[in-house]
Amino acid sequence: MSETTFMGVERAKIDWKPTIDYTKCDFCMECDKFCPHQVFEVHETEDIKLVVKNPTNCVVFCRACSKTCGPDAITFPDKNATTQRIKEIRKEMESNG
Amino acid sequence: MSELKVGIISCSGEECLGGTISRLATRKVLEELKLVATVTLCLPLYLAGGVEERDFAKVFPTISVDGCDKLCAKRSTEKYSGKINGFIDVSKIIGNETALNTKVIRNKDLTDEHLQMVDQVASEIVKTISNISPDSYSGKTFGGCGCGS
Amino acid sequence: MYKKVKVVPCSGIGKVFGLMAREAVLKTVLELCPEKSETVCLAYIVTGDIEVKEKIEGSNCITVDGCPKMCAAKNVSIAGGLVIEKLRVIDTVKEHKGKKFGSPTQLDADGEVVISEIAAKIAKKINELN
Amino acid sequence: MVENYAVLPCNGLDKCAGVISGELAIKLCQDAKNEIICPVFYRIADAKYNKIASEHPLLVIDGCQTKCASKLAAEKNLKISRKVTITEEAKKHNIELNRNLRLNENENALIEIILNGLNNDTEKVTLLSDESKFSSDFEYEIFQNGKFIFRVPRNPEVYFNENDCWAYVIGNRARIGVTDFVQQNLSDILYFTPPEIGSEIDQFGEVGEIESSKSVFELISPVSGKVISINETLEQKPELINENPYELGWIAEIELTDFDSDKELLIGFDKYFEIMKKKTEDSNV
Repeated sequence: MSETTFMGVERAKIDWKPTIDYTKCDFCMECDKFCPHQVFEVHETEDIKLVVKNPTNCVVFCRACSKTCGPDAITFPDKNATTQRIKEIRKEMESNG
Repeated sequence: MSELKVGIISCSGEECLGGTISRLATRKVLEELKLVATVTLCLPLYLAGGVEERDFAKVFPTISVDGCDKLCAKRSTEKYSGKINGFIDVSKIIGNETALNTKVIRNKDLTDEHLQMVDQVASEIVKTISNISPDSYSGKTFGGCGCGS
Repeated sequence: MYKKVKVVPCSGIGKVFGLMAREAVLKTVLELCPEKSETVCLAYIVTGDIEVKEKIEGSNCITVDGCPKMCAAKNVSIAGGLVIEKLRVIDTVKEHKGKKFGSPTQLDADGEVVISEIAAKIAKKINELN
Repeated sequence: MVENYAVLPCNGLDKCAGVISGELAIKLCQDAKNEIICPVFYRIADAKYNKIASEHPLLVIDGCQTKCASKLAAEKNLKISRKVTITEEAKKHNIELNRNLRLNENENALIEIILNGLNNDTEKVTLLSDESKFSSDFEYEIFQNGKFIFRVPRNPEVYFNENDCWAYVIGNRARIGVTDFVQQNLSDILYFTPPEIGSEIDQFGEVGEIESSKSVFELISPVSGKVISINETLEQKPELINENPYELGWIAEIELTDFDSDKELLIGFDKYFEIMKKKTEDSNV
């Protein structure tokens, strides 16, 4: 159910997704339980039990999953940089007609 | 048919066993059987004037499920939303004596026997839904809200 | 003859809070105060049938609503009941942040904890009356 | 507490009471979050203080019965929310003011008494949100999914981001909140964590949190600016967000810093209505 665009920009062009720091992650899976958009995927039988499976499902500017993370293992890109980037892409789109 | 929705309005009465069975059977249809897109309408909210519940029952086919022959859910649905498209009287299915048993049971104390009654009533609800005439659906879309869809 | 206090839950079917109201009331009238209280079907109250009217009119009533829409409280007072206490499940739920209480069909262990607290509040009110 | 007021003292320099008014104003602005208006500079520089005065309730401090500060406020068409007259206060508390212009024990004591009085009076402090400014006669467009009703206000002053938050913009202020999509998804909202008053928020920064037994939703601010007020009623009655997230259920008010730029990444009714509809169909609330 991912939205294909965000603010008129193709979602795939926007770098916004959680990044898991595996040196901190304890695989409690709280983030996965929280996120309704199936951004994460659980691999029970593997060493790395949690991966960011669908980065483009992640709602741009949403950071809510990181709040559920006890060990603080989830980070997001810089919001202002992302905002700027979206504006730039929109300008490019405009000038390309 | 996936677009079609049916409302179920159940009595949930607390004074006798029939209410408990109605409620559980309705939830069962909604949660487990999922044969059609069913929507449970909240009877108390419906009675208190909830616009969402009343409008739904006016637009979509709706059936009632009552625990005893007082048929409170059926009567109130007819009163506020017009005709209903089917009704179930649980006391007719599990027997008057059982349904009117005033020794109401809390959910945690339900026995296998009770759960069988729930199954029986749930399949009756499904049967009632499948008997709804296709005409009841015609023209029943949410175009009337002015949104232009 | 002493008239039993009527304890009326909303029993809303769409959310766990409705089931919690219902279970808290059943616990009160079946286990905690069977001598002093009884429940009445909300849907029956609304029909306005003479039998139920006689039961409710002028009687002390305690309503237990799942959500802030207060369906039970509204309907009981319209029917002429003297609502001496309006309880809301969510008020007790708020004291249990982050817990899961179950579904509209079945309560979890934490749901049972909360309904016991609500039942205790109802019972306290009933016992204060006499 | 007296907070978020614009404080206009007479600041008269030739009478003790005038000097006290100046000192009281300085105290109010140094120790609490109030903004001072210099009466002298106001006469020649409207722009600077008109902005402050339009955004804050006004506290006027007159030294004596000539009431120069009140007159100045009237001249500038300002609505006075609270008023203090130093000579009246002195009389009320039986304090005799000295004749020279230096503040001594008596004068300082009077300042403390007045400050305490102002700070203990909580009644008018919440006057920060100018209700009349944000009228709530929205015209809604509605759609239904199952039995659930979703509304979106049509008013052109209401902007949305794609994170389901709205901003109702009047002048350099915005009221913000969540849309029906959020409240229907969360169901009964039980907790409200407001943003901190005075905090600076970036566009798309977090601006509070609401929580039901189903989930938590972090508000993503449609606009950048400073939080100047929150909807305190929600702390007791978060269910107002379920009742109507656009009117009684508003979350906070923001003093805008760069709305022209924010606007580039906001959408109006037409677009948001379509987006919300699609989201609703996808998520099957």
